[in-house]
Amino acid sequence: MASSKSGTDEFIKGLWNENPVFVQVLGMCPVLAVSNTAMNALAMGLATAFVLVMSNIVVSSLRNFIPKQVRIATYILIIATFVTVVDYVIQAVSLDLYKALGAFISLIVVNCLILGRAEAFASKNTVARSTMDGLGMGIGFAFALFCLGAVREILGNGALFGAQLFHDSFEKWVVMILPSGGFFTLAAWLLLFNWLKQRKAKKEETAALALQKEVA
Amino acid sequence: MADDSLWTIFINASLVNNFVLAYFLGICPFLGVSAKLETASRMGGAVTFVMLVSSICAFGIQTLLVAIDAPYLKLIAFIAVIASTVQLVEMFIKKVSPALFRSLGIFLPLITTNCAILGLALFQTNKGYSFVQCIVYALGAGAGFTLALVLMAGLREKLEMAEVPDVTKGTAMALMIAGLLSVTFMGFGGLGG
Amino acid sequence: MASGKTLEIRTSPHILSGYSVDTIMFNVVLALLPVAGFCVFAFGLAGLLTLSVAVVSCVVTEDLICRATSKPSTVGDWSVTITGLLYGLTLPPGLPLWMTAVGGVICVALGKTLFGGLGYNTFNPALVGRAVLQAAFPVAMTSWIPGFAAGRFSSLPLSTLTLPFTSPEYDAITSATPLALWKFSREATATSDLAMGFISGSAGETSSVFILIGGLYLIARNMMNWRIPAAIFASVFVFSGALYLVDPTRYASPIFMLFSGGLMLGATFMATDMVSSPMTSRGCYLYGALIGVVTIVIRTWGGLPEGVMYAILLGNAFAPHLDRWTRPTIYGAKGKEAAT
Amino acid sequence: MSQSELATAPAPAAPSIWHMYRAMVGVGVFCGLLIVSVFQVTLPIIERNKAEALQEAIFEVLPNATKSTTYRLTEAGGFELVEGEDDAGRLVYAGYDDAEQLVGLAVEAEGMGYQDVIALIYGYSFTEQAIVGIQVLESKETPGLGDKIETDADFLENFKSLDVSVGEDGSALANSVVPVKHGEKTQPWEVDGITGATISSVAIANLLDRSAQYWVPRIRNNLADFQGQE
Amino acid sequence: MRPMRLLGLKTFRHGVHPPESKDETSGLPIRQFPFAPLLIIPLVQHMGAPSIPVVEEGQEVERGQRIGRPDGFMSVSMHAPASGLVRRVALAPSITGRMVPAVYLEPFPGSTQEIENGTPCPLDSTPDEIIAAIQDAGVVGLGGAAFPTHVKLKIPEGKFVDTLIINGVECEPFLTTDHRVMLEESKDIFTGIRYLLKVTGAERVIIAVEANKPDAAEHLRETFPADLNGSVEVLQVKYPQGAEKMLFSALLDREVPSRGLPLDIHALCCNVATAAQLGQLLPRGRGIQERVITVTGPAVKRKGNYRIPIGTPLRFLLEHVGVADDVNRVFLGGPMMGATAPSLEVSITKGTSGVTAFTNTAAERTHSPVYPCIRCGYCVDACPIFLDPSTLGRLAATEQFSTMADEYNLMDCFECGSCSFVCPSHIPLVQRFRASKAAVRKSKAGAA
Repeated sequence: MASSKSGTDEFIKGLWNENPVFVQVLGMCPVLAVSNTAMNALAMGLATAFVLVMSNIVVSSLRNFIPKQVRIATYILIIATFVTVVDYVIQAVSLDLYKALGAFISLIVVNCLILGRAEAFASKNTVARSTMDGLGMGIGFAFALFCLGAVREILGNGALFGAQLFHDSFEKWVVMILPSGGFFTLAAWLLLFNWLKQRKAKKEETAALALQKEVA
Repeated sequence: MADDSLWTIFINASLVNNFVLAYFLGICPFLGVSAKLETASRMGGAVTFVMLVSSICAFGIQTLLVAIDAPYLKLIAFIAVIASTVQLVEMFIKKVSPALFRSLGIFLPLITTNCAILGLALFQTNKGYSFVQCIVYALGAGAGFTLALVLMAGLREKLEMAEVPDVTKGTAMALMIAGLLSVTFMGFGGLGG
Repeated sequence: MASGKTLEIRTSPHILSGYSVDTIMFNVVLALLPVAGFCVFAFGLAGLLTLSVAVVSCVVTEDLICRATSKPSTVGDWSVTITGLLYGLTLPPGLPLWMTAVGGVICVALGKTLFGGLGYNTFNPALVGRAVLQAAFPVAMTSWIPGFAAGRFSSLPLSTLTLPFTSPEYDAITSATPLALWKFSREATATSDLAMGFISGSAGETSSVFILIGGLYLIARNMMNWRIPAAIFASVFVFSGALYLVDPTRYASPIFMLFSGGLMLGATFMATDMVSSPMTSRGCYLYGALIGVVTIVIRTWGGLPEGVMYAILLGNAFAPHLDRWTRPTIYGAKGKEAAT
Repeated sequence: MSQSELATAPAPAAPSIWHMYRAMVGVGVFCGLLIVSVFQVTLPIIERNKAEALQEAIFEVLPNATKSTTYRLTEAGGFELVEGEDDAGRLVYAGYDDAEQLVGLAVEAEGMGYQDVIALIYGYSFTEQAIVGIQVLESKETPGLGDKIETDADFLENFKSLDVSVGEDGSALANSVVPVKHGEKTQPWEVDGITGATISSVAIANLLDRSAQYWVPRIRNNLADFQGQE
Repeated sequence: MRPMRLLGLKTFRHGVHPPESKDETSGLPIRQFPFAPLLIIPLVQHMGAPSIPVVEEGQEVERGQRIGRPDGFMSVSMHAPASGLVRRVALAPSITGRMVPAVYLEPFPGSTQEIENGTPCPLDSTPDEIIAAIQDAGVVGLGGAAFPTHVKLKIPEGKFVDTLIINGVECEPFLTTDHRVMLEESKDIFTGIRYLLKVTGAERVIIAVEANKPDAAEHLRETFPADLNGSVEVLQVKYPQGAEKMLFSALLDREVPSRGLPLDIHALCCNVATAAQLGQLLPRGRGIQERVITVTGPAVKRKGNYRIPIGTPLRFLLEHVGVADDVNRVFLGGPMMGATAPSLEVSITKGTSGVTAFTNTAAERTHSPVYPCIRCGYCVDACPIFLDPSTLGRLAATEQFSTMADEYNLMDCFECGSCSFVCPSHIPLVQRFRASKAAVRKSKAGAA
C-alpha cells in the first residue's frame, strides 16, 4: 500500500482526497448526531481524532506481537480503552460538553473509520507512518465535522461557537439543528463535493481532448 | 423514568425517537444496505434479533458491573460481550437452521460494529430500564430501524429507474431521502407522551 | 399519388387517447383556481401575496435549475405551477414573504429537481417544502390570522413584509385553528363554519366546498384517482367515528375531523399527486386508508393538532411498497403451473 | 467497509495458542492499567464537577439558600442525612440560608415531554408552601418552540410561587397543579401555558404535579428530620 | 375473475376505448377489386415455414392453381390469385422490412375472376381429412396473426374442446371487414362452423359480436341454423376484446394459463372471416386467392370494403382508391396493432385485414412531446393482462431486461397497444417492450 509515499503524503490525503466524511462517507453516526453546533462537532471530531491516532500508534507498534486470529478482538479492546479514557477526560473537563455529546462519545468505539484504519493501515505500517495517517484522517474527520457543525449552528442558531453573529432579530432556522437538518446539511456538502469533482473531471477531459487534438 | 409504560417505550423507540432518523444510529447499514428491498428487510430482521439478544446481555452486564462496582468497564464489557454473543448466535443459527443462516447470516458480522446495537445497550442503561422494559425497548428500536430501512429501500428502488442528476447520485440522494423521512417522522412527535 | 412520398415509420399503436401531461396538469391548475380565489377573498391581500410569491418562487427556481443544468425549461408542463399553488395554499396567510420564497425554493429543488424532475419526485414537492418550512420556522408557521378581517384588501398583517432572515412581529389578533381549539381546549367549531370557511387556517384549507368542486371536476375528467380521497375520507370517518362513539367528550366528531384542517385539501389535491401515490387500485385504497388513520392518530394522540401533511408524506414513503404488494395477478397466472 | 473484508481475510498459518494468549492478556493488562489509572485521576474531578453543578442548580431554585445537604428517603418514610459520596436511593436536597435556617428543599423530577424525557429540579419553600423555582436539567424539546420552557419569561413566572400546599388530611396536595391556556391563569396552583408549545408546558405542569403529590406530603410529615441539622 | 356485466353486456376487465371510426365504411358492401398489372405473392404469409414454390419462371398458371406447397406441418399451400404468367421467383420486400421469397405473377389482360374448382372436401370427411384439406387450401387466421388454421385445429391426444368461439368482435378502430362478412356471408360462416365443430369435436359454438354491430348480430341470430348448438353473444365495445384471451375471459370466464394454449381451457377461437373462408373453400376444393380488406383512413378518398387479390401491391391499391396528397403514414391493419408499411412496394397478404392511411394533420396528435412517466396509472388500468406497463417502461429505459422478464412478466405482453394509447406522457411503451422482448430472447438464446 503506497509504500513510496512520505509521511506528509499520508497526512495530506486524509484531509482532502480521502477525506473520511466527504469522500469515503465513513463514521456517519457521530457526524450527523453531534454536529448541531460547531463546538460539539469540533469536540467530537478531536475526540475521534485522538482515539484514532492513539489506536493507530498502539496497533502499529504491536503489529508483530498480535496474531492474525485475535487481531480484531484486540483492536476493539484497544479502541474501547481509549474511548473510555476520552469519555472520562471530557467528563472531567466540561460537564456541559459531556452532556451535549452524550452517549455518542462511547459510540466512537463502533466508528468504522477507526477500526478500518487500524485494520487497513496501522496493522501494516510503521508507527511513524501510522501516526501521520491517524493524524490526517482524524483531522480530516474533525474538519468535516466542523464544516457541518458550523453551517448548522450559523443557520440554526445564528451563532458560531456560541457567539451571536447576527442582529437579535435573526430568524433561526430550527430545522438545521434538528435531525433532518443534519441529513440535509451533509447531503448539501456531498452535493458540493460531487459537483466540484465532476467539474474537475470535465476540465481534465477537455484538457485531454485538447491535448489529443494537438498531438494529432 | 423507569416507570414508563411498555407501550410508550415501544412507540418512542420505533417512531418518535426512531434510532436512525432521530438518533442517527445505524446510519452505515441504513445507507449501505438500503438499495434493495430484499436485503433491507432481511437486514432489519437481523438487526432486530441482535438488538434483542444484546439488550438482554447488556442488562446482565450492567447488573453485574453495579454489583462489583466497576462502571469504567462498561464500554469494554458491552462491546466485547455483544461481539462474542453475536458470534455465538451466528454459530448456533448455522447449526440449527441453515435456512435462517442463509437469510440472516451474512449480515451478522456486519451488525457487530453497528452503532445502533451498542447505542441501544448504552441508552437502556442510562434510562435504567427493567428487564421487561429493555426487551420492549429493543423490539421497538428494531422495529423502527426496520421500518426506516424498508421505507428507504422502497424509495431507492423507485429512484433506481429515475433519471437522477449526476451530482445527486449515490450517498447524497440517500441522505436527502433520509432527511425527508426524518421530517416526516417529526409528525409522530408527542405520540409517546 | 405522389410517388416520391416518404412514409414515416412508427410502431403501433398509431393513435393516442389525446390526454397529455400538460393538459392534465393544466386542468389541475384550473381546478385549484376556485380554492385560490376563495383564499384571496377570505384573506385579502395577504392571501394574494402568499399565493403569488409561492407560485413565482417555485416557477423561477425550476426555470433557473433547468438553465443551470442546460436542459430545456420544463415550466411549460404546468406541474411546477401546481406545486407552487398547492404549496401556497398550505401556508398560513401572513407568513413572512421571504419564508414563503425560501420554502418555494426547497419545494422545487429538494422536492423535485434534485431527484430528476417531473416523474421522479418520491414525495409531494409542495409538502416537502411545507414540512421543511414547518420544521425550520415553527412559530411563524403556526401563527394564523383570522379570515374575513375588515380592511383585508387594503392592509397587510404586520408579519407579511418582514425583512429577509429576520424574525417577524405579529399583530395582536392571531387566532387558533379549529383543530388547535379542539386539541388544547376541547372547543368544537360549528360545522357550517367549517364547510364555508369562516375559520382561520392555511390559505387553502378553509373552504371545503370549493375544494370538493375542484376535486369533482378532476374526477369527472378522469384526471384524478377518486379512490384515494374516497379511501381517506372513509377511513377518517370510520376511525374517528368509532372513537367518537367510545367517548364523545374526548374525541372529536367524525364530521369535524373531515371538515377541519388540511384534510380536504390534502386528500383531494396532495395525496392524489400522481407521481408520489401508488398506481394500482388496491394500492390506492390502502394508501388512502393509511393516510386517514395516521392523520387521526396524530390529531388525537400526537403532539401536533394537525397531521395530514405528515400522513401524506408517510403515505408517499409507503407508495412503492403498496404498489409492490398490490401488483395485480397477471392474466392467466392461475393456471401457470398447470401449463408448464 | 471493514468488517466484511476483515471476516474474509485469508487466515495464515496458525500461531501457537501461547502467542494468542500472550497477545490478548498483554493487551488486556495494558488496557486495564490505562483505564483504571485514568479513572482514578479523573474521578475526583468529575465528582467535584457534578457536585458543583448540582449545588448551583439547588441555589438557583432555592433563591435564599447558600448551603445544602443531601437527604435520603428511608424505607420507613422518613429522611436521613446522606454522608459522603453515597448517592443511592431517592434523594432530596435541603437548602439553608446564611443563618443556617432551612429555606426549602430541592427535588429532582422527570417526565415525558414532546420528544423525550424532561428532567428538572425544583425548589420547594416551607414558608410559602409553594414551588419557588425550577431549572431544566435535561430536555430535547423542539428548539424554538418546546425549549421555551427554559426561556419564556411568562412561563417561568409561574414558578416564582406555585401553590403546592398540602390538603387537610396531609396525604395529598390541596389543589393539583394544573396547566391552563396562556393568559387564563386565575389560581396560584395553575400553570399559565405557552402558546405554540402547549405540549411541553403541559408536560412540565404534569410532571411537577406528580412529583409534588409524592414528595410534598412526605416532606411536610417529616419536617423534623431536616431540622436535626442545627 | 368474473367477467364484467355492465348494462347486461359481457366484457373483460381493463382495456381502452379508442374512437371507433367505423361509420364511414361499415355501411359499404364488399366490392371486387381489379387485378394489378403485377402481383407479388410472398411465400411467407403465415407463421411457420415458408411455402416451397412449385412453379417456375415463365410458367403459365390458372387462377386458383397451387403455386406453393407446404414445407412441413407448420406451413400451408399458396394459390395463384389470378391466371397469368410467372415472371420471376425471387425476393420481395415484406411488411417486416426484410426481403422474403415471392412469386411475381403478371395476370393476363382481361383475366377472369372465375375460379377453377379442385377436389371438394365434403362435411362427412374425417377430421384428419378436413385438416389436410384446410392446409391444402392455405387457410390461416385472417384476423391478423396469420397462424395456420389447420395447426390450431389439430387437437393433441388427451385434450378436448368443449366450446368453439367465432370471433366477430373486430375491436380495431376503422376496420369493418368482419362486420361486412357477417352481414353478407353468413351462410359461408355457418358452413365453416360445421366443419370446425366436426374437426374439434366441440359441443357448442358462440359467435361473439361487439355491441357496435347490432345489424350483424341480428342477422346472424336470424340466420342461425336451428340444428346448430350455440348462440350469438353481443359484447360491450372495448379494445382489445378481439384478442382471443380477452374473449375467453369475457364469454367463458376462463383464463388461458400464462404461456399456455386455449386448449388448456378446452376452448378454441376462430376468426369469423376464417370461418367464412372455410365455408367457401372446402366444399369446392379451392385455395385462398383473395380476401376482404377495409381500405380507409382520413387520407383515403374512396373508402370501402374490397375483396382484394392476395399479392396486390400497396401502391396499386392506394392509387386505385385514391389518396390525399399529404398522406404520410399507411398501416397494414388497424391503427392500434397494425404495422406501418415500410414502403409502398409491399403487397397484400392473407393476414392483412385493413389498409389505413393517415395524412399529416390527422397524425399530428401523435407528434406531441414525450414527457417523463408521471405514474398516473392509466396504463395499469388499461392493460388487459394486468401488467404494470409504467414500471416496465421505466425498467426498459434503464435496460433492466432480466428484471422485466423475471419479476414483471414482460413476456406475457401481447403488444395490444392499450398502454401506449392512454399514456399522457406519450411514452412509446409498446415499442420499448418489443425491443426488450427481443433483448430477453437474445440473451436467453445466448445463455442456452
